[in-house]
Amino acid sequence: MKLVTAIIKPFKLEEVKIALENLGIQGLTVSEVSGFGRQRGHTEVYRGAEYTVDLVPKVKVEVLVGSVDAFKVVDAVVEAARTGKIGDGKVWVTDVDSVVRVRTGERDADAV
Amino acid sequence: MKLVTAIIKPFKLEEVKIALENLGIQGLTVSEVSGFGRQRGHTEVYRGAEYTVDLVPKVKVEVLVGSVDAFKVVDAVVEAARTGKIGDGKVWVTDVDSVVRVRTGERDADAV
Amino acid sequence: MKLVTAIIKPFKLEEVKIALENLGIQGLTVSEVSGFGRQRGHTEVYRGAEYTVDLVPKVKVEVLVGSVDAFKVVDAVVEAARTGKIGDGKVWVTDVDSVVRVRTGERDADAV
Amino acid sequence: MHPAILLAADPVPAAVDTGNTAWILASAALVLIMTPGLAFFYSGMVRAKNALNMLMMNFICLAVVGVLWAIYGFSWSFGATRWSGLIGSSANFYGLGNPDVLSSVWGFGPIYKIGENLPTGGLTAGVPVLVFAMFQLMFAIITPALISGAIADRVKFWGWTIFVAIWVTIVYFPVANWVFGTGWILNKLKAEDFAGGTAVHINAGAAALALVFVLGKRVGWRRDPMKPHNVPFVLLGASLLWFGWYGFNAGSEGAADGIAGLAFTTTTIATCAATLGWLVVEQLRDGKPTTVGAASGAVAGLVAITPACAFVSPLGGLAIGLIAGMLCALAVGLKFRFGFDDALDVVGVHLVGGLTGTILIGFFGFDHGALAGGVESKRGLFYGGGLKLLEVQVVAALSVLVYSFVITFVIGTALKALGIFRVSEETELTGLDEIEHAESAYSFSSTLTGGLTHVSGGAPVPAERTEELSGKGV
Amino acid sequence: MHPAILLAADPVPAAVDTGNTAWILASAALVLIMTPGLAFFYSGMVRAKNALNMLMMNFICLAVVGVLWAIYGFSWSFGATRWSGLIGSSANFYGLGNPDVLSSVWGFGPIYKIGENLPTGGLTAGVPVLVFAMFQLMFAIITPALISGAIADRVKFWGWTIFVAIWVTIVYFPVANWVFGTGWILNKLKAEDFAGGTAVHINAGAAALALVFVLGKRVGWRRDPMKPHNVPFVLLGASLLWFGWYGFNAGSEGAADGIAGLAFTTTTIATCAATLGWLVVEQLRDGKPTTVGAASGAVAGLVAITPACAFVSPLGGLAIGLIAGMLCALAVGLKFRFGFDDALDVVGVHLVGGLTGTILIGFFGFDHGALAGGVESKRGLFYGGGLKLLEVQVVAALSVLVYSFVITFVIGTALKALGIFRVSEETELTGLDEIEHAESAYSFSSTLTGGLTHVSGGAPVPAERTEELSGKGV
Amino acid sequence: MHPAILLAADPVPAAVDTGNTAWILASAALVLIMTPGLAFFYSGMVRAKNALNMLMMNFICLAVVGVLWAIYGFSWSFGATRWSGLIGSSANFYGLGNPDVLSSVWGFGPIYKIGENLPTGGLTAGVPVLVFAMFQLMFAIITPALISGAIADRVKFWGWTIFVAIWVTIVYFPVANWVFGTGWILNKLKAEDFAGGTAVHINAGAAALALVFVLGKRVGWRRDPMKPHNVPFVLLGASLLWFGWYGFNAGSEGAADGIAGLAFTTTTIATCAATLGWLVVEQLRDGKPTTVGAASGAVAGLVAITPACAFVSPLGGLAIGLIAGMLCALAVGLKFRFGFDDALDVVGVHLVGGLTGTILIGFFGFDHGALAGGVESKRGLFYGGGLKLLEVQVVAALSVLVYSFVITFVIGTALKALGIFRVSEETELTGLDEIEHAESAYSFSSTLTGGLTHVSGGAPVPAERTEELSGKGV
Ligand SMILES: Nc1ncnc2c1ncn2[C@@H]1O[C@H](COP(=O)(O)OP(=O)(O)O)[C@@H](O)[C@H]1O
Ligand SMILES: Nc1ncnc2c1ncn2[C@@H]1O[C@H](COP(=O)(O)OP(=O)(O)O)[C@@H](O)[C@H]1O
Ligand SMILES: Nc1ncnc2c1ncn2[C@@H]1O[C@H](COP(=O)(O)OP(=O)(O)O)[C@@H](O)[C@H]1O
Repeated sequence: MKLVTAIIKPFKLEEVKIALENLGIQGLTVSEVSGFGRQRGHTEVYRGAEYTVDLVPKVKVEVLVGSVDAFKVVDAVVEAARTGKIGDGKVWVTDVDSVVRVRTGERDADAV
Repeated sequence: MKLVTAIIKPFKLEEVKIALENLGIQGLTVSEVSGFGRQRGHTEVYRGAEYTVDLVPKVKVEVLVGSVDAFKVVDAVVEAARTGKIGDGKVWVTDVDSVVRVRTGERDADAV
Repeated sequence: MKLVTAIIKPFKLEEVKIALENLGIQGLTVSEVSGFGRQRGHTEVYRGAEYTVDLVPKVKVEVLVGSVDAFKVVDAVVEAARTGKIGDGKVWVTDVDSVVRVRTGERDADAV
Repeated sequence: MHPAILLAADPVPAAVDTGNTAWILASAALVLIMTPGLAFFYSGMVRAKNALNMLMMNFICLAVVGVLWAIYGFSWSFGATRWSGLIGSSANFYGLGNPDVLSSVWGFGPIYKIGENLPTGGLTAGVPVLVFAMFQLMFAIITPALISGAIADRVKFWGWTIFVAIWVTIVYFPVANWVFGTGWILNKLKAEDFAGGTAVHINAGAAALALVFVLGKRVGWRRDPMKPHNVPFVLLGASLLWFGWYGFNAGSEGAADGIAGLAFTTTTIATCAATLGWLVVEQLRDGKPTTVGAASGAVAGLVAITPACAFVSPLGGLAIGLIAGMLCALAVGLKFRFGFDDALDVVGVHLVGGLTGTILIGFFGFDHGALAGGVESKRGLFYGGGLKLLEVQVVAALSVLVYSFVITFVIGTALKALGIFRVSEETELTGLDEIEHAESAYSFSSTLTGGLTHVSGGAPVPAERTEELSGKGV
Repeated sequence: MHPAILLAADPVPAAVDTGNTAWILASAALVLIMTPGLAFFYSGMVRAKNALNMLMMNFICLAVVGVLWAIYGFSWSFGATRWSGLIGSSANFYGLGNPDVLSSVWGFGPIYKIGENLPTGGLTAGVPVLVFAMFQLMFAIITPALISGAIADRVKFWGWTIFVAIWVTIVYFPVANWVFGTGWILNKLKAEDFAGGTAVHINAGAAALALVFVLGKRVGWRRDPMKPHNVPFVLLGASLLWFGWYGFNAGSEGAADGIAGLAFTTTTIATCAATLGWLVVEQLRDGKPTTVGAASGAVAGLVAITPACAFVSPLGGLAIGLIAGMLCALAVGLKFRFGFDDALDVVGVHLVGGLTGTILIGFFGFDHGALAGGVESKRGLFYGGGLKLLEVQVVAALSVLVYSFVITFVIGTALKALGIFRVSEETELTGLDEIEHAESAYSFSSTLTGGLTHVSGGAPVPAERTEELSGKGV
Repeated sequence: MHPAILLAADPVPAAVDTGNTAWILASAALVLIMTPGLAFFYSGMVRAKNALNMLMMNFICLAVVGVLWAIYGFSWSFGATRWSGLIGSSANFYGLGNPDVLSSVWGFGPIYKIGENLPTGGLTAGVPVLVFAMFQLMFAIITPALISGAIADRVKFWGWTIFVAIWVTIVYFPVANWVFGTGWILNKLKAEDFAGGTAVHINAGAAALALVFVLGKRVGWRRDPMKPHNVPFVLLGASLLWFGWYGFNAGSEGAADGIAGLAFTTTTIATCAATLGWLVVEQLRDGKPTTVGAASGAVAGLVAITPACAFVSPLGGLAIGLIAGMLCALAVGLKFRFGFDDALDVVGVHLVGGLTGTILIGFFGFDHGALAGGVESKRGLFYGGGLKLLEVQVVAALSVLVYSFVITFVIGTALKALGIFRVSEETELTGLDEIEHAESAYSFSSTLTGGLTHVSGGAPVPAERTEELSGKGV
């Protein structure tokens, strides 16, 4: 099993969700984060002075993947989240030892 | 060393914390997330129109585990977090290469 | 590739960011968490009654590392985040299978 | 507005009644706070990313209308009648009787004395003209502000500002003249509208409906919940509205007397009953009474009692409030049935509520002042006055409705055609606060850090950053 | 309430005093805003998951009491005395003198004229009855609202609504009659309570204590901090209370004169001193002065000066405020000692503060009006009046305390037995906003998305989802 | 303050004018709400970690100044003149005419009757002294509160409290005497300042500038954005300020008459114009009109019209507002040019705005009251009055500026030297709410849990926890 973690632009969340559902993904966890990559934040003006705000709001999506190919998931997310502009985000995959569904106690592939 | 990650219902946090303390766990990190699994959200009525809200608030608990058996931790969390209703959550385990305690610089098992 | 995760005190974020930039790190993701370790929270007084608040606000910093040595990153973070007081936090390293940059579709080391 | 308050072009000076003046000064301040109240009522109901834009759509009405009122608005609304009751104009009302060097340049007539009063007569004697002008200004401010809720989340800020300036000029000032001033509805038709059911609520509600059609739906309407981001603000706004509405209704008497007391009473009781009515409908329909419902119910009651407040008995007010609260609770569902995106239910509350109150005078009407003078037609159907009053009320309501709808539709269409009215889809998705105002409403987070680049007038933003900017920042 | 304000069953019409009327109209509006102010003061102090329920517990008092007041509340409180000073009733006060078709059906007596005034005499002449009725309504609204803070986080919304309706009927209306109207405390005992230390604060505080016993503790009390979720709202509420309290205290004179000025003055100075007093206690006891403490101190001062405001000197007010601020700061700890869960310290502030103010009149009393008439007993102990006034004050305070506590205990026990008063433990854990009102106070997050299922009246919620609903959603 | 309002040491009793009294009572309440309004205006602009401290810096001004005013402040400000117009003192004003047992101990003179009025004459007759004293107290409260915004985020709470007590005593009370009372600026120099452009705004602005120099910059200034954490609160505050300012300006007439109406009018129109002016500058300079800008523009307009409000025409007010709005929008950038950390732009808005308004009277001045008496020098340059009035205005403005700056600098330096004024860097980083008040403004999160340790007076905090405490907690 794998855990796919994606950092995306907040307004792309809806499209990413739909792309994942089309792949048959049954669950996901979302959180609010902020970050910067090569885009190095943006600038804001306040009271006539200009500031860089280097941490830009992003959304983190985490998806546990069992039977489905993790790379298909990555590709689907990347496609749905892309705008082609800087700040589009990152997706990465890590290995998961085991998963348990709390309600049923099912384990691993069944639990995803 | 392992990292145990649990997505649970917010009002179960207190019980999960107590269960972990009983196992001798010395620390944990909590964050607010939202997600859906098989339960696919809930519905809300606003101004006479009914909506599904597919992302339900959850709490994520992360526990680094060194000497203690990660599976004992998983079991303890699963037991404490269970209500038997949909939306109870997921728990998963990933491998950790190394850990450092910031204050002392201790590493790995000592640092957990 | 590695993922370095650090739980630090909120007001140390700026220094950690600078330390990472000095190492040539090009991106990071930040989120708000709370947690406790050996310090077991703090106390607050409200209306003449004293409470322990066991979950203290912390900041989580996640850094994907490709070419740079993950341990250099860990050391830099630990040094920047240390105050020498309890509650300084934890840093850990996990393995990452693959990384994609959403905007360009570049993979792995190039994507970081 | 009590019919006795008529401003002659050259009012006869009289002694100031300090008590009446004190009440109208206080009332003007009370009505002023209604516009910020409305801003919070509305802003709490939109999503967090548009919270400031909603506040600004209301706040800018203060700024724009205040300036226009001083220059020509008061004269057009309350000057001597012109064109058979369609507009007012009195030279010495322009610039609020400005004793300015400019006045000679502009050719304005004789400067009126500051201490000058409303004409004596009836209950309204002894209030200086400027006090009355300020009280009435607050009505002119809140009326366009009411419209903003219907078209939340999709309008360019400066486009809206221009709309407000045009709209008050060719819709509000004339209609206020008809209903409150020297115009035809008050003086020829002799309809009853004590504090602005037609001029304020039907007027704003009809304009809101027109703009909803002109501007179209928001991205994601019917799909996304678009729930209130800050419900306490909704209730804060409703509370400030209720508070300020005492100036609006009881101040419309123009004096501190028994009729003001009656207006205060019916305003209170109708609002209480409407709140209950709305909550009961919600309980029966949705299974839960909501906070947004309580706030909306209170506003619906305030709207409906506005035209009627001094023309019905306390229990008549109770009935009007109850009916309006229940009717409006049902009416806010209409937009889903008919598919128009009236974002914050301005049509459902102000148009429906305004019509309800204006027309129910035809049933519950019992004008103590007029009855003392033996004017039988001022009794409604339930008090033996027959259908006469009802007819008059319907004509007044529909006249304002149609005029406001048509003219607003034209103004809106023109502004949209010019490309200065509706924002882009990307702006809607990102949020109007960031794109239109370069701000975000809240920064509770401790993880937002950054640094000063330069002070205004310094170096331009580096090119590579500007792309991210247009999507997320500034 | 100044003793001179007595409503005869058939008041003699007199000329309106526009100045006094202006002040009482303004005062009524000021007291109206106190209830939303209280709602924010309380709501900011509860946890985020119950923020709306707390607002609603207060807001519903407006709706319910307003309606009952119009129908019979005013008559019971200010009608001609019945049953040796225990209740009032005047036929023409029912329906607020309703000139309605219904009035003949119900057999009410002669309709009174709207412009009718309070009886001339003393300083209170010239205010129309309806204005006075509205001013007094606001007191009837806020008194039950005060109770709500004690039983925060655990009461069913409709159960509370029913409680309020019963409580004002059999507790507030009679007690108001005793203290402000035609009843025994004002007219036979001749206790001094200018603006409601007994009828409002001791009354609400005693009822709060009774309900705390009836309802029991919240889940997690003493274990969880249950800290305020929005401290700025606490201060906003306290500020609106302070602002509105000028209507409450200085308006209780019934006129705009020197005694109103004295009431305004002592109200201000006592509140300032109480705020300082509370903060000093906090600094000494806890090491830090808090914002919640400053807000609570201000409210404690306002409560304590309420009965005394026109009966003491400015420096007497300063002393009363300082004593009340320090005493109440200590009193809010009592609930931990004695183990009763008075959630937002209604007992600690309103009961203790109300008793403090009412009884301190016995020491600092210096009734300028009465003294002018040579009534020596109106001097307190420190001004050579002996123990006479003190005794009278204690009897008044205890009478209201005991009556309110006992009757409230009975009402509460009955409602609890019917199962409509206390929510389930699951509701408490999830939060009352979601379960009782299907709302959440704030949605700052950009990650809450979803979609429209149907408009009311459409298909029911799919079965598999309803389980999650009852736990988290709806 | 209209020049006719002068308090003789032993005012001649006269009949109460209930209308004027009603308006000044209402005005005093309106000015009271300005201080909480200011608290929200400022608090919304600071970062979330200092939100409560900012509220408290304002709220404590209410408590401290109220108490000092009652004891000696009113006497020093409005008592009979002493030391050639530098201070006031009337024995029977100490303790606000306290009829207390203490008064004989302290040797105060004859006790004045509560119903006693301002001397008849001019437009200000018939308002009881205590009503006037309370109205003026509110000015004494808000003036030091205004200063707090400049030194946000870095001052010890009790140090600030002591500063306020000293500052009102040796700066505000004398300056109020000069400008509003029996002192030299009003009575010898005969400068025009209707409602406090010098005594309030220039005074507070100059003191703010002095303290900014004394205290130095915040950690991270110019590096971190330090953006507003809650912009709706900024607008809420600005709205309450605007609302209350009607009491401030129109109440300063001391009566409900035509001049009050003029003051109300110019206040409104200037504020509207200033809001527009500020937004236009922002649009041209930064490309976007902001909500914080709209709120600041409104305040700038209110500040500038304050001295001029009854001395200019409505269109004169429009001009003053527009100039002030644009000028202050540019002035808030000065701190970056000159490198002083005036956190919330008190200098840029209140000092610059106050100077603008005070000096523009020299151009737009047109004093209707004085002109009626034929006093030619009361016309400004644009109305043929020559440079006379302008000179007088400049002298008044600079006198207050210099006096306030110098004395404040001395007080601030002394407190800083004592180590009780500026917080530690660690406190600044952690946030003043936690360190100074042991609170946090908001707790929206459901993940904050914990448990009761003990009730006050119990066991001390375990040693191993206290370290974390000083960094993060309590
Ligand atoms: N090395 C990294 N480690 C962790 N998160 C990163 C890293 N690089 C980028 N991110 C996350 O991805 C987001 C988008 O990165 P960005 O560099 O803008 O994408 P792009 O490479 O398309 O320019 C950042 O805001 C940050 O949250
Ligand atoms: N595949 C997944 N990947 C990531 N998070 C998941 C996944 N499935 C479920 N979750 C998380 O677990 C929570 C509970 O899932 P749910 O399906 O309701 O549990 P159950 O399986 O007991 O019905 C979700 O809200 C989501 O946050
Ligand atoms: N075992 C753990 N698992 C997950 N997070 C932990 C663990 N131990 C500590 N943490 C995180 O690190 C933070 C600091 O831990 P703490 O014990 O205070 O550090 P120290 O070891 O220096 O005392 C905690 O608030 C928590 O968020």
